[in-house]
Amino acid sequence: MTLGMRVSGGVAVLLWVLGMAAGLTLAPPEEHMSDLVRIMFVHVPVAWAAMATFTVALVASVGWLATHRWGWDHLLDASLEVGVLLGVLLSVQGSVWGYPTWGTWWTWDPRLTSVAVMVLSFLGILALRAFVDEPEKRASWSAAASILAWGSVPFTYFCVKVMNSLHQKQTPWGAMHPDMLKALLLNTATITLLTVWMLMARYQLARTELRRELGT
Amino acid sequence: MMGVVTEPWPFVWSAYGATVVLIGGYLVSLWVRSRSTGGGDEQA
Amino acid sequence: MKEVVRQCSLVVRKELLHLWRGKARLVATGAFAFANLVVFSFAGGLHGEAMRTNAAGFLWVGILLASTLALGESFRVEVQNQALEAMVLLPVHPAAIFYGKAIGNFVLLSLVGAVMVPCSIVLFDAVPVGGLGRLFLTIPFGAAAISAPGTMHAALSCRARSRDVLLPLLLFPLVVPGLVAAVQATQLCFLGDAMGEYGSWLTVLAAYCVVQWGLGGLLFSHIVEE
Amino acid sequence: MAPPAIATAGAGRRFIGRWAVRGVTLAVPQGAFLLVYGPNGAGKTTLLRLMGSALAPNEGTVSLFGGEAAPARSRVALLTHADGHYDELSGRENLEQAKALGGLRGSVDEVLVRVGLHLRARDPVRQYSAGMRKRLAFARLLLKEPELALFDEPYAALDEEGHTVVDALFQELHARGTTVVVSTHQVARVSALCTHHAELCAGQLVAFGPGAPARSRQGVRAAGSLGEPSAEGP
Repeated sequence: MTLGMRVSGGVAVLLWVLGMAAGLTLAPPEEHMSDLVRIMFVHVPVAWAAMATFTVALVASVGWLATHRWGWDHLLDASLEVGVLLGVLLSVQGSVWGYPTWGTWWTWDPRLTSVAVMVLSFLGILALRAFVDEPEKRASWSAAASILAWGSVPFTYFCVKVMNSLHQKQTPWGAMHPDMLKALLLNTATITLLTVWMLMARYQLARTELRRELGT
Repeated sequence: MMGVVTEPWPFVWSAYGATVVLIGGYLVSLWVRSRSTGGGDEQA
Repeated sequence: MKEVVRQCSLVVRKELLHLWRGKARLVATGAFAFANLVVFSFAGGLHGEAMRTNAAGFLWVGILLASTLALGESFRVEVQNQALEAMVLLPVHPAAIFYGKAIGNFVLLSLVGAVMVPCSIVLFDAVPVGGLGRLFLTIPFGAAAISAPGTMHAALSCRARSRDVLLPLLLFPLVVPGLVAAVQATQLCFLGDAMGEYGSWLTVLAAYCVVQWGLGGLLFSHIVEE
Repeated sequence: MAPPAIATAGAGRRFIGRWAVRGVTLAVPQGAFLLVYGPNGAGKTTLLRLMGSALAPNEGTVSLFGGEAAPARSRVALLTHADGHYDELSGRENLEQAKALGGLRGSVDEVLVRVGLHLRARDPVRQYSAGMRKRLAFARLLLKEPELALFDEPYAALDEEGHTVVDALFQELHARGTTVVVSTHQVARVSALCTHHAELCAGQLVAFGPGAPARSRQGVRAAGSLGEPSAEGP
């Protein structure tokens, strides 16, 4: 990994940790919601980052199918892996959030299940990539599968939107305590920055691996 | 107080902990994999 | 465009000929679906009212599990002697091949689904209060929701390694939105549709089918080209 | 001057990290009879599949009749070891399906007689022997009446009588002006007819020119390296 990447990585991680620290300490607990709301400071940014990453996978898939340039395939490889990571994290956070509110670690709440379905769809594509040896076939097939699987992203967003409006006493963004809003925006920025860095690092890894595979 | 459980902090910590563990673990795996494929000092 | 439709109808004719010629495959798929229902009926440890509420879910999961059998088989035939490549070189439009095979699988799954309806009525003693006609109307919609993505992923996984693992792994998460709509609609047929939601669930299911059948046609050429 | 039936410029095809064929540049005029020969694993099958647009090149270009390879598929027929039949259907049904799907000009009965399968046309293909499956593949190719016909190991799995059928068929295709490309180890059977020859070794085109291959060079190269043949591309 180049020096530039290492330094930028360190900065991104540092900011990310600071953001979380802010989420844990600075923002005052809301009067009728307990400190539990602090989970939101990591949950919402990760949700946004995961869906954005899967959308990058969609763009990369269309890019590869249109131009057959390897850069798109590397981006697809990176965004699938980072997306699944964020998706798994999202599910874990969701169930941790769920326990105090519903008394169970997992329940048929559309938000939880739709995230799990989204993650499983793209996890399947990672498995597909592992089981196909031909680089061109692997790229085209996983691109086609990613385009099909992307449908789960709006489906998840729709479930979250509908369910939040039904259950959550979540205060709309405006009325939220300014400190809480600041903490949330800070965390969103740092998680997004970290996600972009992870995508770049994984992109370079994919490029190196393909060079080794093709022996060029 | 909402929800079943009164003491929220263990859950806040476990959510943050899970975040650090998963993302941290992935960062380490990226680091290890980039070193093992000889990408260590290759100027990209 | 007319050429694609002509070729597609010929592929469908071949699929149905294969279906008829290989009746054993149809019976095996049906038997497998029925076996699923039987297992659900006692594995669930439910009875009476609880069984009826889950009847729709069991029915569709049974059909979905059986569909992997049929979908895998429909492409084993193509990949075995590289008949798929022979068709592409004939030349046949990839979209015609996709829609032909997807319609073939759709017919098979609809047949299996139709046979499973009376079975589930008996096994789960779920008398369709919401109307038998509606129940039989939901079956083809659900079969269409499974056959399009199923045909796509069967074409992919049949040529990758360990294809038996890959097809369900790729197909099941993808089919969830369509399946949820199908199960909800079917449940209304079984338990009665007080608030008249059947129409809205059916439109969700239809929308899902339109997206899958449309995307499949567009993407299939990228899967068959070497 | 009619464009060459096949024109490749630096064509190459890679399977994962290994180049099965690389840097092949040749031009085959229409109506020619090209003999492709070389040791196992030389890339003959891959080259023929490139010419038949079954494979897209990773490097360079392959153009048929002066244009892109894929659009010319209706004028090209490729016979490879994978025969593309449906085992459950009968010989006749396989041909009728191909004829209807591709809008092919030939007559099913006539081609069945030509390849000597008219007595077994009703039986499902899964009961056919390897030789009969090969004959059915020939029948499908004839049905298409292609302008360019590519044969990969046409004599493989055929009996003596089958060989004579293939020889007669090559005569007729060549006489009719069809461009024929044959990849075979039985060079003697075809060298009388061939107007061009191409020798492949380890993915490289080592010889290409008019006329039959020079007897001496062709014999030595083929028998030379009996080392473990590198795995031929799929």
